[in-house]
Amino acid sequence: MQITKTIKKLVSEGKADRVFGWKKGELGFDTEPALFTEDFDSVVYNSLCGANLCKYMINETKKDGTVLLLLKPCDSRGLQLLTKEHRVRREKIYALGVPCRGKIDVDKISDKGIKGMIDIQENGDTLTVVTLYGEQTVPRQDVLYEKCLSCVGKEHVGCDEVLSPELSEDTTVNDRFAGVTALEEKNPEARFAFWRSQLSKCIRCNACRNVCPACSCVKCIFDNPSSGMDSKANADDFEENLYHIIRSFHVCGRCTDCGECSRVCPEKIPLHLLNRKYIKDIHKLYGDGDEAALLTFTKDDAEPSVVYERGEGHA
Amino acid sequence: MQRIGVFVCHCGSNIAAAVDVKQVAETLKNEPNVVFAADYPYMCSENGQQLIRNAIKENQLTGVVVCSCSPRMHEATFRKTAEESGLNPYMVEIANIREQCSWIHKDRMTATAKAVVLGRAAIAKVRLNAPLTAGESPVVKRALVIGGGIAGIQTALDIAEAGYPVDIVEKKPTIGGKMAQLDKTFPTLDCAACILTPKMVEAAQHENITLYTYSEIEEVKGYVGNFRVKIRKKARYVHEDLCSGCGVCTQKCPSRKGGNEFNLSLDKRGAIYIPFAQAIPNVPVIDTEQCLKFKTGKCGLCQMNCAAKAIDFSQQDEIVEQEYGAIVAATGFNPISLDKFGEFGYQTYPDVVTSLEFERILNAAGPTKGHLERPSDGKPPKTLVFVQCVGSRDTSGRGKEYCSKICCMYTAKHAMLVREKYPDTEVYVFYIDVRTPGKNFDEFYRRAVEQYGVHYIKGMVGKVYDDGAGHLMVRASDLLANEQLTISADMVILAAATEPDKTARSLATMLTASMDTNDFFTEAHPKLRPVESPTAGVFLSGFCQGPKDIPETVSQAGAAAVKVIGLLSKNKLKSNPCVARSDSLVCSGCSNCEKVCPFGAITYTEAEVNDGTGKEIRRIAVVNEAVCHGCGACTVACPSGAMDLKGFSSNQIFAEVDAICR
Amino acid sequence: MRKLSSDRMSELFERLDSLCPLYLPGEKDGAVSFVRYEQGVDYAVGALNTVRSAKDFFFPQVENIAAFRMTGKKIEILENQNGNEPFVVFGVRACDAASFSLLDQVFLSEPVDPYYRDRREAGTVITVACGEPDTSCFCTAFGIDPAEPKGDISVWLTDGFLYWQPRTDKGENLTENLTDILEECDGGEIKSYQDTIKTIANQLPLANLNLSYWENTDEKEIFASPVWDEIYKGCLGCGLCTFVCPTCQCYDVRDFDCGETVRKFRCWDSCMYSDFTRMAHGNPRKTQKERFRQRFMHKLKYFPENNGGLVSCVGCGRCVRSCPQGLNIVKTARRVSDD
Amino acid sequence: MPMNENGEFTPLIVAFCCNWCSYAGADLAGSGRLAYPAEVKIIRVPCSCRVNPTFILRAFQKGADGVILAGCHPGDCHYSTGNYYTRRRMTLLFSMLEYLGIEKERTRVEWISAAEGAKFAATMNDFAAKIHELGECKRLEDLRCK
Amino acid sequence: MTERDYCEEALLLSGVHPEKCMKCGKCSGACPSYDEMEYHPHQFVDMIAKGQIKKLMESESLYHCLSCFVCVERCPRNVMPANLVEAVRTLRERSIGNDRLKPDDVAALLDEETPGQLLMAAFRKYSK
Repeated sequence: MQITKTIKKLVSEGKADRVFGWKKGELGFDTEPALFTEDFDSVVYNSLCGANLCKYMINETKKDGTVLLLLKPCDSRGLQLLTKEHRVRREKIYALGVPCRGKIDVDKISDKGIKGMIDIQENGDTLTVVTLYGEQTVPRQDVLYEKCLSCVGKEHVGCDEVLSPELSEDTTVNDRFAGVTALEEKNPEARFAFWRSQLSKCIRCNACRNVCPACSCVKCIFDNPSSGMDSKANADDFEENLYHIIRSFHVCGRCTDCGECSRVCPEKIPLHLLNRKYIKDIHKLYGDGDEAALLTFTKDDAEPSVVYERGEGHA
Repeated sequence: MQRIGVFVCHCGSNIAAAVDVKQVAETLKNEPNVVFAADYPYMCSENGQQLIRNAIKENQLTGVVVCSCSPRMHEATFRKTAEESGLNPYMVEIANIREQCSWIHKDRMTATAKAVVLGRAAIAKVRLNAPLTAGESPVVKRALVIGGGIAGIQTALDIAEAGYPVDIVEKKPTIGGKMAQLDKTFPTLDCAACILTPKMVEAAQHENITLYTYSEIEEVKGYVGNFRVKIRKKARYVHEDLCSGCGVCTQKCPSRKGGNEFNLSLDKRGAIYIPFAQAIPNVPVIDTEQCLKFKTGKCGLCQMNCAAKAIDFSQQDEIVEQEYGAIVAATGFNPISLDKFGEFGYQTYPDVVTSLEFERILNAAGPTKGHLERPSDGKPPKTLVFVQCVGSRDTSGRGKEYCSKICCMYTAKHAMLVREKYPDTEVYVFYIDVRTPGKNFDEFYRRAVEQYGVHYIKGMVGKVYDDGAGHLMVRASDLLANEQLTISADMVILAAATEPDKTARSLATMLTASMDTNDFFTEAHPKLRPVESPTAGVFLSGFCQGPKDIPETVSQAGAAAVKVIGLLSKNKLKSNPCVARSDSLVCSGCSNCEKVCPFGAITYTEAEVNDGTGKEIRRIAVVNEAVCHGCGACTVACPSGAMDLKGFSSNQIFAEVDAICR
Repeated sequence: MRKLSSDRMSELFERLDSLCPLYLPGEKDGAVSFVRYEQGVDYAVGALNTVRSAKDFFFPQVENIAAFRMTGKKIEILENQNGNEPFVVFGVRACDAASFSLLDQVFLSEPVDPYYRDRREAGTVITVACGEPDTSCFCTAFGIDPAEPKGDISVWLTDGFLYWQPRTDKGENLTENLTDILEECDGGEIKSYQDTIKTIANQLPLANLNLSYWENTDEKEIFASPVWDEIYKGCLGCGLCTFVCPTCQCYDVRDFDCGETVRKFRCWDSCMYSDFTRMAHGNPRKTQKERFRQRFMHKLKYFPENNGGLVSCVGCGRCVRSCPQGLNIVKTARRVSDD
Repeated sequence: MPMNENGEFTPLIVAFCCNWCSYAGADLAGSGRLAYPAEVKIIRVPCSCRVNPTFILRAFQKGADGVILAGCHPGDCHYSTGNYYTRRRMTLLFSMLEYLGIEKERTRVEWISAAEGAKFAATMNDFAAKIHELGECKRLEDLRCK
Repeated sequence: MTERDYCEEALLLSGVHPEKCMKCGKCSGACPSYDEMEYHPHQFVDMIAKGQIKKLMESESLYHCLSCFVCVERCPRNVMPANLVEAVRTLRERSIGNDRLKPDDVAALLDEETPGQLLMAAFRKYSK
């Protein structure tokens, strides 16, 4: 594999002394994030490596030495944010961009009624799923993660080196903001019903928060008893509303739209629709600046009354 | 456990009339942590304060809640009271049950219930109060006065006399301001120049005063006692230190098309000019818009003729940086533009002039050398019509809703001067009201009517028009006679409303000083602190705070100076302890707080932190308490809640919210 | 044994719900969970497991324990115990049914937890055999038979029929109310259905999980294994695995200020959280490695040691499917035992 | 639903006012005896930028029916730029609340200077009237508090 | 209706708040019909404030106001005297009852002095 070759070369050149990447799991198709100090042959990178690894760098760069980090395009934006916010020591990372043609959502394969999965093999645009009951083929595009279907873009940012960028493929089929727009077009009652139904599924497992590259606080207010905001459980319908409203506000203007929050949610709550709403508003009201929207201003910014004036069903 | 005392003030009947104060005290006494509750007619009186002091000592109170008037009124008073009994002054909270309760709610039950809720919120807050100690910062012993009119000059002179260095920044090429343009002053009719120019000279020569004329404020940073100001000295193209003020250059200048600002463009001046004969400094300035050298590259006559070699076309703006302990705003005023008042024909007829223009016409150094000549043909006018309140007291949106204050008196002055020098003229004054509250003011006005025979007509001019034969026709109402008059006038003089100088608004933003909707600077208290801005270290002098005549301006200028002197006489200032603090155990070092801090009060450091999981070197935010103003912008930018505001902590505000929503 | 034609299932549900509230797996916004039955709710027959386990019924995520009302300076305590209304849960899988006996070990041994006890007594559990165990299932590793689920009543859903077998008095009592629609039959008809299940279950990739190393190795040795240093790396420290796990039983007790009253409630807690078992000095397990290790040491070592060898896992596979980063108990158990 | 003795709905309105402008504006309304409903309760903050969205949500959680935030006019902030941040924060937050289906009239930002006592009273009257129209806030309440 | 009621009605119809008037007389100073009017714009404001509307209703001044709105335009306090004149005119027309202007009668009313614009306005308003 070219990645393994590159990793070995970079390590031998002294660019890094260890590697953060993915390795194969217990099942034929699962992968897990892992740190490699040797045995670089067991580094895998394939369409099942959905996890964003950049946040592990917060702890990893507290240690000595340099870590070689494998980054998909969306992950590279996360690392850029963590770097900007001084949450990682960028000089201790060798960021190696790896190409991405969208990642596979195993649940989507199950949803097609395919059971007893043992292995998944990739052949171009088709997947061969090996099951207890024989082999089945699935079009690759059908089972990509939601986040890949409305991808922000396949360009890496801020990497030290990008491997075979030509292998990346644009997997966007949806307008990134289509989901937000569709909700905006509903009336308030329908919107409320939608969110109440979705958010009431929340089990407060915090996976969305813990995976989020923007949620990098040393201590989250929801875990901090002296914050006056701490809470552990969805004690009531309100509680998880509060959690998600505040979390989305805290990452407002900082969210890289990597889609991890929705990917990891066991209850399949479309959490990205919250963050993307902010992104959409920010683009519309304040343009597409580099600075986080809430950390800057202009003297002729829109008044909060725009919310009232734009009327119902605006899009 | 806190031991809280609640003190409910009657404020005479101001609170007690609408709020059952006894019941409020009784109810609040049952709140958890409250160990003492009492009511008293005037809590702010010495006896009331004594009641608080005694209660603190006898009940070992750790927190005090006073249910009274606005904290903006007496928070400081009660903090001091607490301090006198050994309690930390920041353990006091005020529940505003007067302005926000008894004065606006008529129903006694409603008002009492609300007072109880407000009291509970204050109790909830004080439960979480912590003793705070004010930090100290040194005072830079130098003052800045912005504006070189009579207000600025007087303030600067008074400060300088007390021994402190003071700088005057004036945007025009000379100091003197509006007063320098006046002919005589009411009600004494003494010559404005005669009393002003000596002060101008004194200011220029005073060892403690530095003048920055033709200069503007570029940037203000810092805080009371420690302002850092950048002053832009605009290029005059004449070196002040070399120029002898001979004036040869101004005579040699071939360009004569520029309107003479000092005479309100009633006559012309050269491209290089000294604004007026007594200008200080007596150094010319080049108007680059008009100067042939700048426009065409040819000419340079002035430079050739300057014996002192003072003229330098390559001169650049210069930025001076200076530190100050106090800043005085003395930015003055201007007459409003009369563009929206077409009915008076000011834009159409040259013989319709403003009062300030008329002032120049009457002045011996003015465009007509003091002869009363009308602008259109230079003939002496025989009938003059004065119109008062042109744009003043106007709520239609065309003018200003306030009374400009000085017009009644200067119009009487003008009318009198005209009648005295030219007894054969007829002078009419149209007025809505004649306002003369001032020493010798009404006597002055009556003299105009009784002694000088000025025709005062109660009524307003509706229209000024040309009768087709070159005469100005003034149509007006005479309300007392219930008639409509049409007067054929040779000149019409409009008492245009006044407004604060346009530069005041941007200056206020730089100074973080608040302004009212009319762009007058707001005072810290309308009655008790009239020369101070709510922004510490910023003082107000003259018209920029509100319409004033000369004697008022001078006395306010002196008052502002006294406040500045009082501040500069201190070696250290106690700073507001209600500032941000960063919890090093929770801070992630993300820099978001630093980005929103308006004062640059947050820096980052690498520090060893042990949050219970072991020691670690982390990047954490550190607040410079002397620089922090305590706005709290950082607390919201901080997602982890590491940044909090002392005195207004998140938990205190949560407690208030909870108490109100209970 | 009794049976019912499959097309009459909704009739059965109607009847059950008329006796006492009925809960069954249903889909809500793309995720299957136990929902209150009502007309229009479809039984998610194809779903193997709900996202959250059935432990919710006896040990809910949040439970009000008591309230305190403050009047002036007086405090009044309001008890809150309302868990004794009878109810029926339909569609519990063999693994979740097995988890109840694990929870019983915790909550019903002295001192008995009255909230749990009341709910346990009030609830009737109807289990359903897993026709097609899937990739992530490994209940057989713990001696659980997906073809023979426990519970008050067991149900098999074959092509065309629902087979019904009461197992307890509670189950019998409920059945008595339904004899008019459930016709008697002999159990032989489900034999081949059960055989198929067993064949599939034995082929599953995780079914051969072998815990003999864990049983036979000293706890200190496992605790000190260097493997922990490596395998926790991918753990985010979220509580997903603990909240979907049918056997996790840790909780926290907290207060909520409602103004006039303060509610005391308990809610699930997760050993993965940094503020778990927080004491004056903080969490005794300071790093994610220690927290990660605790979870598996507890399930696979400490719990069996205190409960007659009973392993605190039922092989439901929820953690296998849900962990955002692909970590799970099988992976951990195998890596530590170098299997 | 909270009622007064006449059986009319009495909403709970929390007003966060900055110390320098709006709180002073409220004082001026008071000294001018300009009435507004007693259901408006003011919390003083140094600057509108001190108001954390969590405060607003907390108020709704605990049963407030409307939350209004008043600060200095943009450009007049005592701290020079605080209210510019408020403006962005609240614009985005309110847009989000609306997106979640919360009635948008329940939240408001007004710029009220120290000189605008009349505007303060008028704003509070208008806001309270809106909340009266909307009735009790059900979408953000915490059921435990009812 | 009492005279006071008529005043209230006139104020309601016109939306005028006479207490805003600071009695400067600018309305009357600007009025082009001043000499034709028995009562002048400022008097409309003043008299209605004092409850003396009868005299105004009976006065021909009502029909000499050109409705040119210069008084409204010039007023520094937004008092709107012309609106008040218009309201009094309306009240007078209403008090006439159903006896309204008919199209055929218009021609007879035209003369040198009455502005045609006024007649047309009145015709549109009172002929339904």
